Amino acid sequence: KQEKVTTITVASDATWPPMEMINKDKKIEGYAIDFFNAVGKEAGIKFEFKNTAWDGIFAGLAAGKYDMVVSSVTITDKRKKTMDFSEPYFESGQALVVMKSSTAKSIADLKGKKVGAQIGTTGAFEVKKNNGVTLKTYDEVGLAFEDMAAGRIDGVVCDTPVAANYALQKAEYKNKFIIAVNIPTKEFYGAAFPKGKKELLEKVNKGIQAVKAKGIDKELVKKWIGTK
Amino acid sequence: MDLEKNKTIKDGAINVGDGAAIPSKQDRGLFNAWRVAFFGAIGTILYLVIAKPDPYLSILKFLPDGILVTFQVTVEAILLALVIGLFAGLGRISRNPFINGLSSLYVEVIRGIPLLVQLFYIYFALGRIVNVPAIASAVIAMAICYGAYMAEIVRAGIESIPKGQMEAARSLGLSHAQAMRHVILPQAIKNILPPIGNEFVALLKDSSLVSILAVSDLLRRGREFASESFNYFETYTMVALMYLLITLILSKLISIMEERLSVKSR
Amino acid sequence: MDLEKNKTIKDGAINVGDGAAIPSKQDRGLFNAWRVAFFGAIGTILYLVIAKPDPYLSILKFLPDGILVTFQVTVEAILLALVIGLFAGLGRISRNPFINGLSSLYVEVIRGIPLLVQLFYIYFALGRIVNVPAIASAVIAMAICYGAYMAEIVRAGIESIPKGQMEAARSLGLSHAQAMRHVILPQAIKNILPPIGNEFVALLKDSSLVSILAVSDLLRRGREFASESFNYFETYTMVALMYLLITLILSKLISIMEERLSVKSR
Amino acid sequence: MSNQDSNVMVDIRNATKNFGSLKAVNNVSLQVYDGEKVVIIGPSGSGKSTLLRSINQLEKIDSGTIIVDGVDINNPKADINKVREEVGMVFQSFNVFPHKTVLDNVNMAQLIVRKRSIKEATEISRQLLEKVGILEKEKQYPGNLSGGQQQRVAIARALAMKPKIMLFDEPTSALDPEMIGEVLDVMTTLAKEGMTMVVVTHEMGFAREVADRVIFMDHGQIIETGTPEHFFTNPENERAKTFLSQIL
Amino acid sequence: MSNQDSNVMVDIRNATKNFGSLKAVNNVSLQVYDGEKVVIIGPSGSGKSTLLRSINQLEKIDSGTIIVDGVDINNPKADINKVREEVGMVFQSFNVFPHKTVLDNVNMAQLIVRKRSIKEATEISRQLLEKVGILEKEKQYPGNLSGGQQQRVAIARALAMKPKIMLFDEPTSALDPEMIGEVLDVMTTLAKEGMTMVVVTHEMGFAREVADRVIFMDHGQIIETGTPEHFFTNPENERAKTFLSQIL
Ligand SMILES: Nc1ncnc2c1ncn2[C@@H]1O[C@H](COP(=O)(O)OP(=O)(O)OP(=O)(O)O)[C@@H](O)[C@H]1O
Ligand SMILES: Nc1ncnc2c1ncn2[C@@H]1O[C@H](COP(=O)(O)OP(=O)(O)OP(=O)(O)O)[C@@H](O)[C@H]1O
Ligand SMILES: [Mg+2]
Ligand SMILES: [Mg+2]
Repeated sequence: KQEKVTTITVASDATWPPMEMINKDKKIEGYAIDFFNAVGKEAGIKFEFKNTAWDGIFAGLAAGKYDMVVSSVTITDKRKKTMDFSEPYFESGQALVVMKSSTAKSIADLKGKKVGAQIGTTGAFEVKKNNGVTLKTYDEVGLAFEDMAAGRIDGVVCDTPVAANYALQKAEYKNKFIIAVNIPTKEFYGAAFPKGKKELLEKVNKGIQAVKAKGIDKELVKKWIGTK
Repeated sequence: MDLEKNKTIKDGAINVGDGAAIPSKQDRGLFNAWRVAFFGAIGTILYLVIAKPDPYLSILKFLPDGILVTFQVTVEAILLALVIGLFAGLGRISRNPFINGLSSLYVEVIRGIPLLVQLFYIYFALGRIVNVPAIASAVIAMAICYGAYMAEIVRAGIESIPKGQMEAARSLGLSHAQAMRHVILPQAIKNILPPIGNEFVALLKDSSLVSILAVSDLLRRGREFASESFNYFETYTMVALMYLLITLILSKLISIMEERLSVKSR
Repeated sequence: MDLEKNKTIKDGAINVGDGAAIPSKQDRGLFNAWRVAFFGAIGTILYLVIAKPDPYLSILKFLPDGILVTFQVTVEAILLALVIGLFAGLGRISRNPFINGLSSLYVEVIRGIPLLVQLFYIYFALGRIVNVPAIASAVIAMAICYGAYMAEIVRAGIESIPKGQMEAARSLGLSHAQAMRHVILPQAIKNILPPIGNEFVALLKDSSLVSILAVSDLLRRGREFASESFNYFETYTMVALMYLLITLILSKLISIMEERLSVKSR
Repeated sequence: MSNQDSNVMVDIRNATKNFGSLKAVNNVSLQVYDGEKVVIIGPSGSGKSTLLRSINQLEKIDSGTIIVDGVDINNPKADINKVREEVGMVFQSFNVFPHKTVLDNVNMAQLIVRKRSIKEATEISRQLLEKVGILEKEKQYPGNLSGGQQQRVAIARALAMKPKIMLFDEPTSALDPEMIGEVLDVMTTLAKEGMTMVVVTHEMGFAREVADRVIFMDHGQIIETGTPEHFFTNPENERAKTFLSQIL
Repeated sequence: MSNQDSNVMVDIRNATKNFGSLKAVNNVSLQVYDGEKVVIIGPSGSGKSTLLRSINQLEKIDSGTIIVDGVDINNPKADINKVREEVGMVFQSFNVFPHKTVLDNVNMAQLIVRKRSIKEATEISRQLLEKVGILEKEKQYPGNLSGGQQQRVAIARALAMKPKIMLFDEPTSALDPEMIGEVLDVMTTLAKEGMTMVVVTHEMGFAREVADRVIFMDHGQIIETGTPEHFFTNPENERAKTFLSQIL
């Protein structure tokens, strides 16, 4: 611990473009990766990212399989009960993506229909709030979009940057999907830690503040998410 | 006396069934194990629910519709697989080289690809072509896969009927199809039923794979509960116990059915 | 001449193996189907890669390390399963009621729970107790599951050795353990190998389940590629073809090995 | 239904059947006349069964012609099922249908092939079961019957189709000695009623009493033909002599 | 190793063995003296094998005592493996080890149990194989041997342990007639050399020539005991008489 650079294993479900994803060279990349590499530089920590399935990612954290989770985890009160969070590093909302032909303007408009989301995400929780809408959960959000393209479900709810990526940037889906509505849920992503790792948490928080102060986050938004 | 026990050993060939062990009264050890497992599973479930209602009772309440879906997928898939297996099995013994080749190829290819891959493939490939609901495509995918195994069972069952039976029927003027329908298949069914029971249990277990396709079966329900409550350990304990209970009951029913059957037939 | 073909039918009992069909030269249909499937798979892969390098060539380049992981999981799991199966199989025939009961219970419980559920369970439950890497817990879970099937194979293999062999060895003053080691097991192995080959192929296919745990096996690599490129259909085509090719080669190797073995032993 | 040779029921000309390199039936010609009873004898593997089975195409000959009741059965246009209706066959291993009662065994083909009503079929079946002496077993399953009884069911089953010719392939050689008589009696009665019959058998007493003609086969060929008296008392061929001396 | 009764090798007293409700051995007492040759005969199912097998505890008796070479084998403290080293057993079905060569069959227990060196064991094995007349087959696997040869390997294998007593359970009854002689010859030689032997057999010639005592069993009991002359010429018991008249 006296050394300048410590190595930290970070779990990330790299199926969440553009925040975390696998590129053609099988390397994890994305907004969060760049962001935390910058944080690491500031805080003197080396982050080693490890692709991990979303379902069970928190169980692995509790079990000590890795030291930290950076996987577009929204800070919620319920999650705070089982783990600690860093300062927010990204503000996100939820977005409902539908087929271009759809007239839905909110999740509630899809009463009696099926709406997909990744299992255990805030998107899934958002859908559940709407009585009469059937939630279908997927291991990966991409499978939900694929299922919508196949006509099996009528909408997908996920974080805004991801929705933007799928609906607006992917060639395959550009002509099919549209963001019906952005739901301003005012949620924030944080890095998650097992309870009680104060020292590491503080280091990371300092790094996040430094990165924000330097405006690196703005550059990364431009790089990965683009202008609206 | 010992014959029954060694049923699966012949010519030095050993075959161990696919699904859960179907307990035969001849195999004392397994028979007792069945009872221990069965009452053990029920006891554990009751104990957990009563001693720690939070989270076990909530889990138990969350699962039932998943069990129904599991049953639905299993039963529909096995029926469809039977139909596919019947045709493919007949095809495997057909003298027509095209039909025979096609059926053999089907069996070989399907058995060479993991069920999970087939599920993904058929689910998404089918989705591109026609718009079928998730459960239906899951059922179709399971049935196509199990149809290959059924085909081998049907083929073996038919080949187990002495060929004099077919000759006698043909000599009376029955066509090949008539002889199949009235003479061969009715006899083959008796030999075919036990391994089909075995496949039934195996399919029930494999039906858990459809949870990957966001079909809300027993396992999926469990995963949904766990992902929200973070009670991974408790939830999977419950899910495993439920599956165990179901397969134990099912294999018991099958073994009772088989016993009845072997008594009835003469 | 026809005996070999009907090997799996005895006393009206039909057993169809678990894994991919291992093509025997006796079964013309399947043997030809093997060749068609094998060259068909190779041909299709080549055609796709050459005719549509985008995306097929990229997919092909993305998969190889996944194949290695698939092999790693399969081989490690089968070896571990063999060890477990040997002990549990010996336990199943033990006269000690406690050991016998325990082994039977293990076999019954494990075979009553879907592999996928076991994978989740062991992965998460194990995670609570010790910190094992994902691949290791996947291997352990697979081995515990397949160990139950192996146990039944071992048991059946041992029981297929005439009991006079044990009596003769004991009469010479060998202890039970010595007789097992020097007389029974060496003979049983010959009967055990073919079904183990079968389980090997089955395990290779089932190893695709570990992709659920984000172990980067062949299927996982495919899913990663698909989730990024959206080429679900193309990716799963390629993944299915790769699995098919691997299981076809594997089952061929096993059938060659078996032939060698049956020639060698006298 | 009939042609110029109206009194020839089965006309086999230069029939040859190969199993791989083995000529099981080798250039055999044989005419069976209406009402005639032909007994075929010969050592094991001489091709008796194969010849018999080729008459109703359970084996398909590789060359030559077989004309049954005026129909060239190897003509691709011939309806083999129609021919088989007219040719009754009784096997060494009975081949009764174990999943059907005795009555249903005899009824089945009548209903499916002859399309008789169940009432008419049952009537015919009962008559025939009476004739072969096992009417009282009509409700039983074959598993409960002795071999001799099963063989008689098989004969009744074949007769129910009202065939023009009956083929028997060693009908008594799978039977315990005490049951051989009951089956031979049924066959003798049948012969006396004028049925055309081709019988492969080693029962020389039966051959003597019933046969119009005895045929001796060896290595796929007909070596000798004659009346029973001629054949049993004074066979010309050496192999036939040896064979007779062994089995008599 | 020995006690007051030093010349009694096997001492069976009131031994009873039940299989379910069946008394396979029923209250049997029998002493076999050092160097004695006892032949046991009796009808099938009379308990001969069970009695023989209980001497080296392949069957565990339910009551009574069996003392072998001074050791009460049913005493839980007795080391049964040690006892078995001293008791050679030859089975009806040979039970040679098919996965080992003839030489390795005879070597195995010497190496594992007697812990002899491979050199010493091989020397002893060769001598014994020579003695039973199949040294030239030492490199063969049992699958290539005739039944008589396999049985002689089994005898050599048992002798290699230098047992104090040899038990034979119908050693020739699974053999073709032409091979019985070669096995009986080996046994006769063995007897002449003074080996203590208990032999269950139906070979009356062997019993006459070799036995010191013949024992007749029926329904699990010893019904008659005597010298061969007495027994074969003038049995007292009715059942023994009937049995003898059948097999002689
Ligand atoms: N399906 C078959 N495949 C190969 N060879 C066959 C087949 N059927 C018969 N054969 C051979 O053809 C020869 C003639 O057989 P066939 O059964 O006609 O003799 P058989 O005179 O009826 O003898 P048996 O008195 O033993 O019944 C024999 O050598 C037999 O082995
Ligand atoms: N393991 C067993 N379980 C049940 N019953 C047995 C067993 N072994 C033998 N028996 C029965 O005990 C009785 C005596 O058998 P045993 O083999 O000793 O007779 P035997 O005199 O050797 O006959 P054989 O001349 O046929 O060898 C028989 O009725 C037999 O069926
Ligand atoms: Mg014949
Ligand atoms: Mg005996």
